Amino acid sequence: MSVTYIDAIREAQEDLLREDDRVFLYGQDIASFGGAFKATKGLAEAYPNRVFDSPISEDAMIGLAVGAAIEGMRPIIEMQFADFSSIAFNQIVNQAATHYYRTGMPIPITVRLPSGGTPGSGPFHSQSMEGLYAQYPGLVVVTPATVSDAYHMLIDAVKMDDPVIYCEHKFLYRWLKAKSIKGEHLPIGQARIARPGKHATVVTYSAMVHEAVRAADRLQQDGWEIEVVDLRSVKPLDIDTVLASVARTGRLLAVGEAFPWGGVTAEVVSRVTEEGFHLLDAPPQRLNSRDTPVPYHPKLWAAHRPTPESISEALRKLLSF
Amino acid sequence: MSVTYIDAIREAQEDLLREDDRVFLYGQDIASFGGAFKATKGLAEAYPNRVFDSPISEDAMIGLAVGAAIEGMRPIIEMQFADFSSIAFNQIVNQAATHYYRTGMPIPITVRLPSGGTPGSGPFHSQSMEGLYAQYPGLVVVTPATVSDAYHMLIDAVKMDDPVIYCEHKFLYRWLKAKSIKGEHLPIGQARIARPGKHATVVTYSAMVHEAVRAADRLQQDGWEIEVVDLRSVKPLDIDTVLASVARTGRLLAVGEAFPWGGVTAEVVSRVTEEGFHLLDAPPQRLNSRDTPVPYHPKLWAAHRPTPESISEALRKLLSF
Amino acid sequence: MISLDGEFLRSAFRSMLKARILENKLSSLYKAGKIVGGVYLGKGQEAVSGCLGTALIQGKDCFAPLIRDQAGRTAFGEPLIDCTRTYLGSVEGPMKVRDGNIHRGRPHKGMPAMISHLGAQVPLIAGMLFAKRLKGTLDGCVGATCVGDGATSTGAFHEGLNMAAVEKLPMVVVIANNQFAYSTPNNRQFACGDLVERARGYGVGGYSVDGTDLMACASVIGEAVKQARLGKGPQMVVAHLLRLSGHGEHDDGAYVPDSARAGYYGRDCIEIAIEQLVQGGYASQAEIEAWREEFSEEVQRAVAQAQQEALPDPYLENWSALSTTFPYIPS
Amino acid sequence: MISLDGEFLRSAFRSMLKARILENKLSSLYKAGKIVGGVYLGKGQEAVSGCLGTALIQGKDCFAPLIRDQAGRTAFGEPLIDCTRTYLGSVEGPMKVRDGNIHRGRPHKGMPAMISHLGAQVPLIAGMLFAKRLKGTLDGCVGATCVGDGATSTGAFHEGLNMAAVEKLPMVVVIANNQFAYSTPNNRQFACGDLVERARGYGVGGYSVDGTDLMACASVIGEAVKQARLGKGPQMVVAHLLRLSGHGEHDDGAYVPDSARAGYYGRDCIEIAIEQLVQGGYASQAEIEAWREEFSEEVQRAVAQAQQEALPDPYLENWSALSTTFPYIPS
Ligand SMILES: Cc1ncc(C[n+]2csc(CCOP(=O)(O)OP(=O)(O)O)c2C)c(N)n1
Ligand SMILES: Cc1ncc(C[n+]2csc(CCOP(=O)(O)OP(=O)(O)O)c2C)c(N)n1
Ligand SMILES: [Mg+2]
Ligand SMILES: [Mg+2]
Repeated sequence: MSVTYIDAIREAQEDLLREDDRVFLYGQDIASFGGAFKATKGLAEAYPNRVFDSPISEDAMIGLAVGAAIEGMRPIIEMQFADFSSIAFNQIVNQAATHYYRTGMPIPITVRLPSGGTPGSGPFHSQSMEGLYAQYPGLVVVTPATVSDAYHMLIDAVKMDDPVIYCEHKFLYRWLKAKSIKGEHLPIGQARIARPGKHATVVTYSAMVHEAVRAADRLQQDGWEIEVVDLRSVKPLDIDTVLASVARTGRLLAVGEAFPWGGVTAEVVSRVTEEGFHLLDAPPQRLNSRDTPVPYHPKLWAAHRPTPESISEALRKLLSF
Repeated sequence: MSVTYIDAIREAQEDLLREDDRVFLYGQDIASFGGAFKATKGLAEAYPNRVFDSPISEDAMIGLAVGAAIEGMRPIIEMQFADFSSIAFNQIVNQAATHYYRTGMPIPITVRLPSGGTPGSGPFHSQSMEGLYAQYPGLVVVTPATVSDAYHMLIDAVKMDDPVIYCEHKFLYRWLKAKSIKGEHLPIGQARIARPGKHATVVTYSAMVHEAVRAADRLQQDGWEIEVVDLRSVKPLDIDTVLASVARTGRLLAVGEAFPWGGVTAEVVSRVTEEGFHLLDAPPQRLNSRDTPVPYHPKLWAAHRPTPESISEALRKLLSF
Repeated sequence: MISLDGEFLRSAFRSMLKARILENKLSSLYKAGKIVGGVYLGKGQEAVSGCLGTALIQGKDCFAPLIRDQAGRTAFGEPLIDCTRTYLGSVEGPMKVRDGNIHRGRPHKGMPAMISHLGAQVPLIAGMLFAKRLKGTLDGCVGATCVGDGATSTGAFHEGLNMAAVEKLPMVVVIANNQFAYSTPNNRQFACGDLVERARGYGVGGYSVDGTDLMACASVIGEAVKQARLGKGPQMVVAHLLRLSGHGEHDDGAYVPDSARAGYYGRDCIEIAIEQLVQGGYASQAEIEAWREEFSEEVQRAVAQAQQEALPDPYLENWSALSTTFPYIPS
Repeated sequence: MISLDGEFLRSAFRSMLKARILENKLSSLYKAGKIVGGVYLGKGQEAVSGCLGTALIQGKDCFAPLIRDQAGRTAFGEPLIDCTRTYLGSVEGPMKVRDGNIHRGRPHKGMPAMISHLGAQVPLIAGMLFAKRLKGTLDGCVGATCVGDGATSTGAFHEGLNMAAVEKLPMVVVIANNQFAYSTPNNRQFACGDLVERARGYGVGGYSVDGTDLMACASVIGEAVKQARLGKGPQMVVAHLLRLSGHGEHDDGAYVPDSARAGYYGRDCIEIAIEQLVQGGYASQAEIEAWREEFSEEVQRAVAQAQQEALPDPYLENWSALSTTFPYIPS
């Protein structure tokens, strides 16, 4: 028996609904239909007054969630695709994110963003928006890469008093399997060594953790031992774990699926060079997607985002310094 | 006789209206009232069918502009404050920015964002959003710091076939004066040495150029010669000029007024370390605003953003390595 | 329509008068350079706002005021000192001067602190009511918010009101159509006759009222609140009036044509209210004069108190936008 | 109401039939695994879409189709090959397969390429018309777009329609109320009776029509387009019908209750149209059969052609989201 990443997301929501009366789910097509990706399948039947179909009003969905949070609830909002959260951008960054600093009252909402590319999804169903939300003060941004992180980080996100942007990767939904859902439970704010190594460090998160591990496997055939750090949350960013890894390897490649300007990889490289310059034996490198919208056709898409091939290539270049 | 930064913005728009029939202005309170900051004063009288008051509909303002651009016009959209462009976020990043890549037809719109902090403006009238828009492919993001850049870059932005996010700093509006509006005309995409030096490089843009120059002046009293690079446009980012400066000085401090996670300073530091690691004699540093909403009270505000004091302090630390 | 209740009228009027006196003081302080940032007044809108605040039940209902709701805030129980502290920079204020002027609130007391983005409070109030339903405390509750004519053009207003209608929430939205949004007149803002014509399309109750007339406001807004309280779903009230100040105190409102100022809606709701109260025997001139004095002193005290309190100290400021510390281990 | 014009009905029907035949083919191709990504069909909505497209003037008007507008696209002159190339991955397609399925367009021919975000095309069409006015070419032009019942809940729809009304633009918005937004039924989407009740609040013309009835659609949509063309400002048409496919071909639409399928709007507009055409003497069965054959062949050819064309090559792709090169020196 194996369970998938999406099973973990579904189960976390079920456990939250069962254990905490303050939790409710609001989103498009999430009630009887169970959601575009079936992340809430069966939950409306089990909790009929706690799971709601929303009108197509992303801005109001977040506005409603913040209002409910003020009244003590812990809403989970499902965006149908991360890309549509652009409509809710104002409520997220200006209403939810500023509330604690402005009023002293934290806003415990969790916004689920089905993120990242899959073949044939195109420019508006493929975006990775973690680096945008992380720029705003007042938000926690998590990016689970494993089945047990998908579970535990969703549970912890909802328990947390602050607003959490929970970026779940669509590619991992059914592709990523594990023996059980509730594996290792690390706290939010702590990164994880996904694969130990000693010659270079890849810092990444979400689906790219798996691509990086595959790249590392390839390089191992040539005797290179690559360490892969899974950030788990991109804000806060666990720089200590990253620096400790770079201290061991002397080399850094930051990999992300988002667009190349700014974002997580720039933050990682900047933090490491600011705080751990002396640890570096070679110029730190970045690998992101290309600086165009995410193309629709699978052949273009595969060349738009980092792959085991392009990560391996970047690593070989890094190792050759 | 002296002219101000806002005079330059006004005059650029007047010149554009006069010289190009395709130009029109659309925004809240910009017609007979002349705009919240008077950037369009008198223009509706001179061009009565080319300057329009908009309903309070930021999303539709950009939607309308993109449609008009498809039909060959060159709209300039004034957001009343940059912060309200959060409402137009979707139309900017998904409609305008993707159009050229998707269809082959560029969208020549210019979005004017009155940006940055001023005393007493608070969390929603102070934001610096250049680093957000720069993350999306398909946008040019400019950040003029001088009177003549305010003029020429607005002219060039409107002439350019692609969408331009024109971030004008509210603090500079009336504070920044020059002898004439049409000084040096550098192309968009080329950075400028705002102040030459040899011991360290400050890379910055917009209002922070002036704070950095003041910091550099202070350090000069102790014999330090600090070079200040004004990026002028943050996307594209003229890495060649930055690298050439770092090659001369060996030290880099990137300064920005935006929130500290990611953004322009992270992109600058990452690009420099990726491409010019060997040029650096000390760990590159960043200085941004604090990671909270921009506080309302002037005393808090002054401690929230970088100042000549905090820039000097960061430079001294950098020079001590 | 509800029958006019003397106590209601007197309470509403007291909030109107107190707000006017406070705002006149804020205006002088602004002109004297004692306030940094903008000052936004509700002059001319007190009857609308005061009646709404008075119709709400403190400690039970919720209310998201907007920029011209000093009267409603006062009626809903916001102490004057919250206002003066916020405008005058006292760290004792509800927002610790991290936010200013009309952006203050007491969310735990049912009065959220507005963000600037117009329309954004509409879904927020809907959410507060939605939560009360889930908690089982919604019965007999109302949630109210005010917007201007300009704010009706926002997507947030539309999405929020439609969502409240779908959820059948007891929400009252008062649209103060003061004919201008900053400098922009109604004809550049919407193309229907009366904004109340929108109510039917949302499936909500609709009312149109003379916003300069206390009696009319008391009756119509009272009725709207009552219908919401009875579970009849969202109610939209459109109040017609004129903004009697500039957009903010930095603005002289020169773009408002003399004809509008001299027209019917140019009249001052406070003066009308005094006439109505006296003529209807609800209050005497002497009583009103006594209130005026009482409130002037109260305002004086609130200003003096705020002025003697500490300004913020950036070195003591807790520069944290999150309440959580990391790594986060749930308790 | 306009008098029914045989040529109009025949043209509209031909676009409906061609769209249906094409979409049936797309559905088979999807099921055979030949298409990557989603397939979204307009089954049941052809009368509405086809009449709109037919009422527009190619080369003069503009039209922003949405996800169920194959018939309108065809009527407005989009070649079938644009569709098959886009779905089948040919680089010769209008979007060079950088974007897919229903996201295609020919903006320079007055047909913008939709983004996914619902409602976003409403202000865009307004902008195209606004530009035409500024250029002096607006006279007698119309701009049209379609949205679903779900899209009416977006802020973009509201802001865009209101702006078009303020600007008095000749825009026609057709709302195809197919009773569901993906799986979400009308009662979770809006709370009014008929969405046409919204027209008055925007100050625009309003029409309600049976979307399964070609004659009714021709007459009502024709009239709306005519009014817009005459300069009467925006017009809103609400067409009532049922989506006869799943949301996309990945979806079996099991949530649509049998009663809806068996109900009045469950009827197929193509069948109704054939009856109407034949009974009204506008076309004979034989003619219709001939069209069916003609279109089937045309579809076959468009599919075959697209299938033999090159797939995209990432090494030849111009990975640039900007047309400008830097440093930028204006010419
Ligand atoms: C989304 C948004 N856009 C622009 C502004 C800037 N702004 C503040 S108040 C105002 C006018 C508001 O007009 P109205 O809603 O009629 O309220 P009134 O000031 O007349 O009471 C504007 C444009 C804003 N606060 N929010
Ligand atoms: C802003 C936005 N939110 C969510 C979606 C995802 N989505 C695509 S189609 C759809 C349902 C649309 O329903 P409706 O407008 O009624 O059109 P129909 O599919 O019924 O023709 C949804 C929710 C989207 N495209 N845009
Ligand atoms: Mg107003
Ligand atoms: Mg629908």
